[in-house]
Amino acid sequence: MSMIVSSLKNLLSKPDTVRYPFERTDIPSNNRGRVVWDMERCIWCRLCEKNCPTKAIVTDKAAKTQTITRVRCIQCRTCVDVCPTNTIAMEPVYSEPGPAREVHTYAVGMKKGEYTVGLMPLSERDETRLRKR
Amino acid sequence: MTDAITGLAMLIAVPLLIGLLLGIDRRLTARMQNRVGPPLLQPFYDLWKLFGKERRAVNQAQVSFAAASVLLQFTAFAVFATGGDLLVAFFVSGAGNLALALGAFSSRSAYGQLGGQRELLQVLAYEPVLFLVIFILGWQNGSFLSDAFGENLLYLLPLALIAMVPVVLITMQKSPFDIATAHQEIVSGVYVEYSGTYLGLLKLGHWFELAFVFGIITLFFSADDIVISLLGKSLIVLVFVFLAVLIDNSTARTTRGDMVFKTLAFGLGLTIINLVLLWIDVSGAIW
Amino acid sequence: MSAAEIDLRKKLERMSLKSPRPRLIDVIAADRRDGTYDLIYVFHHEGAIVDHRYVVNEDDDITSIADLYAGALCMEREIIDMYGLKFNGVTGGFLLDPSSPKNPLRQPRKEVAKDV
Amino acid sequence: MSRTSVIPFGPQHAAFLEPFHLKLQVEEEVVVGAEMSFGYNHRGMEYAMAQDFKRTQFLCERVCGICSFHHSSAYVQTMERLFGIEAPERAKLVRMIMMEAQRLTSHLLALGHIAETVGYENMFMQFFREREEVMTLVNRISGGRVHYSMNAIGGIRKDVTYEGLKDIGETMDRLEPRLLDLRSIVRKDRTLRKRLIGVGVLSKEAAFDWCTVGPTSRGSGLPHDIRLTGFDGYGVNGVKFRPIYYDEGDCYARTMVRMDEVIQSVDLIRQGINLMRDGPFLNAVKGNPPAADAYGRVEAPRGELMYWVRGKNEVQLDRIKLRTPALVNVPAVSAMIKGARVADVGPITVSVDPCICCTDR
Repeated sequence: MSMIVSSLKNLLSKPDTVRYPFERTDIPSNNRGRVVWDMERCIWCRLCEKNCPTKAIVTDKAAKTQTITRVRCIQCRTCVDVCPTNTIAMEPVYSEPGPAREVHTYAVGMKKGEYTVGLMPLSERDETRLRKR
Repeated sequence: MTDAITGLAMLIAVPLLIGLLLGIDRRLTARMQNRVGPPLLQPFYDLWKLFGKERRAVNQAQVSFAAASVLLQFTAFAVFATGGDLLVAFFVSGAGNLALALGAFSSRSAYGQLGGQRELLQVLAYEPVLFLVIFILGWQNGSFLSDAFGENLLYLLPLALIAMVPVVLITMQKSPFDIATAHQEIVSGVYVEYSGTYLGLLKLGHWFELAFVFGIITLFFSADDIVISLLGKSLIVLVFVFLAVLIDNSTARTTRGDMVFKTLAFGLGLTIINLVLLWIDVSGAIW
Repeated sequence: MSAAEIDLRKKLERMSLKSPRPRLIDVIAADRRDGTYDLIYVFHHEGAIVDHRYVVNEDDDITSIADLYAGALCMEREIIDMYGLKFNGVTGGFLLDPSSPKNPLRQPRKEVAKDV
Repeated sequence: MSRTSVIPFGPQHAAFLEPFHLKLQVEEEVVVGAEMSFGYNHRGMEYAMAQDFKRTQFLCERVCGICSFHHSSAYVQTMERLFGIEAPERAKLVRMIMMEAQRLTSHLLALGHIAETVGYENMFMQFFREREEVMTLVNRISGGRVHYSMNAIGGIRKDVTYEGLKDIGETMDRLEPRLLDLRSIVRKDRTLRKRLIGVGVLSKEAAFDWCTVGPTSRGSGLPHDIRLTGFDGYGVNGVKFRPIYYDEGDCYARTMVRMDEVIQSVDLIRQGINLMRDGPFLNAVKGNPPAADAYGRVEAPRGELMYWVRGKNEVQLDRIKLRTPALVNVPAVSAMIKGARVADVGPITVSVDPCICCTDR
């Protein structure tokens, strides 16, 4: 086959691309995406906090919260795998890039999928700024 | 009087049509590559965006050359559209290309230098062919004035029309002959040191240049009925765009020596054969 | 050139003359934490790894083997950057520039701040 | 007045995907001298990776995005040697399948990239269309397009299901005829051959001298391939494998090596699926790495990738050294580039598939 034939064949066939983001792309259901907690099930074993390779998760047993620093998460699925009670799940989405230095906090009593947005601890933000310089 | 009005209408309408043609070109290219491609009006959006950007130039000379390039190309097309002399239009358009090359040289950037040099080589490659085609058109027609073309020349000069293919490839900056604007080699060469409004100006100049070259192609066909005439002219142009896109999508870029040699051999060869055949049989009976 | 270095050079020359000629994989340096460094020349010879290990001092003038294997040049330059060792006739500046930290892989280094 | 002018290629250049700098001495579009500089992408990986051997498992995937799985396979293989254990056969075969899948993505990227540098946009798009098929496949299997995070020291973290294997097999069936089509185009296309044949010749001797590996050396007639030494699934009985090599040593030979290896990878993936048997997939390790050292090598898409690790009975490692294939392949460009035209600098550089993430680490 030559490229001319291939070009003409492509011209007559349906395009392979989609007009993302106006159209949906198919994301596999097991795509490693955003980490979410179902706080009703958490037994405060802190395994996710201990095993997270980037230390993105902070478990606060007293305040009954799980906090994740989104920019630190590398979506390796370790926390989901170690969780003994299936508290943690991963939503199959592609993570959006962004500069936000935010932490998301999941607390007992919140509805499923709900979280509060906070700022990264000051010490860490300073550290990042120092590193930048 | 009517001539002046049609000329004026052409001056406004044709650049818009060229923009649309480039949109079709991009859409076709995308479909041949199995992509959806941009909206049809993308070239206009691009131009609009460039004109909306900050004005920054490397030096003053560069700005003057950009302005000169767009003005000369516009003049060339205006001469053509208002029924002027084709030879004048040809040389003015050539001067526009020269201004583009000089603008690239003035920036003192290594890529600009290479781009400018390659632009001159392109001029060397396609202008003799274009000149000969214009000459053969004028010779056959008996006049070099663009509004004096009323006769159908297609069956007399088919080889000269085919000789225009590499010329269109070069002016449309299509592979295998997109030497001066080679993105992956010299980072779009002549355009590399331009940005924003001035880049937009150069792009507009390129539209006028295309308008002139496609104008020459439309001279090959003419009919008594104005509708058939216009349809035939647009068809030839569309066929040329389709061919250019197809060739663009099935070849790699050649090198500069190759471009000069192939364009000259192919273009000059065909036009000269056509000329010789005409000369042997002046009555046109064998056609 | 000290006796150890001459030995190194000779051994590597002999190594490079073997038939089939061994392919140089890498030149590895590692800090021994007492001012001396391991210098490991790793070859691929007849389907397996063959390595030659040397201990060099910080200020030794090590002979470059870039004339035996042109590809060794970049490996040596990297060692110069990372450990500050000296190779005859080779300059650093491969990965680091003059404003970068000096010899970043030398040990013992300051304790890395534990992540919170 | 000197006739030589200096043209800076990079650190940012349209033909390069990643930052590195080529200072070309040019006489009328002919290159008479070239100087290379690196380090624009240096992240201190060897330092960072020595901090915690468990976290390194995730960090080593981030050395390079195109051969991430090869990096993690090389790392876990080295650690397995260090701990003195061996991964179960099923894990080895999964690794082999995923490594070949990643070789597909990497080679198709390299092929598309080389088509792009010679101004062949359509061919670039065709290669990337097929690549996308593999990318979505590995996304379905592992959950990530680039970082598979499937490896663990002693095996793999999660088993591939029966449906997953079937999916891989079906995708390969879909892909193969299209890849064969592309190969016949690359073989025949006149303009492409014209641009690549005889350009950037690296002789067999020079290829050896510069210690080149992978398709760069196999394009110069040196048939070495680490897959022959039988690491991971390649050592399993029944996997048939023969290295592909061409003798010419020019850009076209390197391109054809990749083109043939793409077809070969499809075949190896099928062999892997056929050999797959049920069984354990992880021999977990306990404790810290002992104070010893070990080598681990895999054949990454660009060639032999070597890890050397020395432990010290702690969570930290004493030293971890990566010898990436790009570190030896990219400097060899300076041997190919003399006497080339400016127009050929792009194809020559890209034909070794320069991975600057790997070179700089």
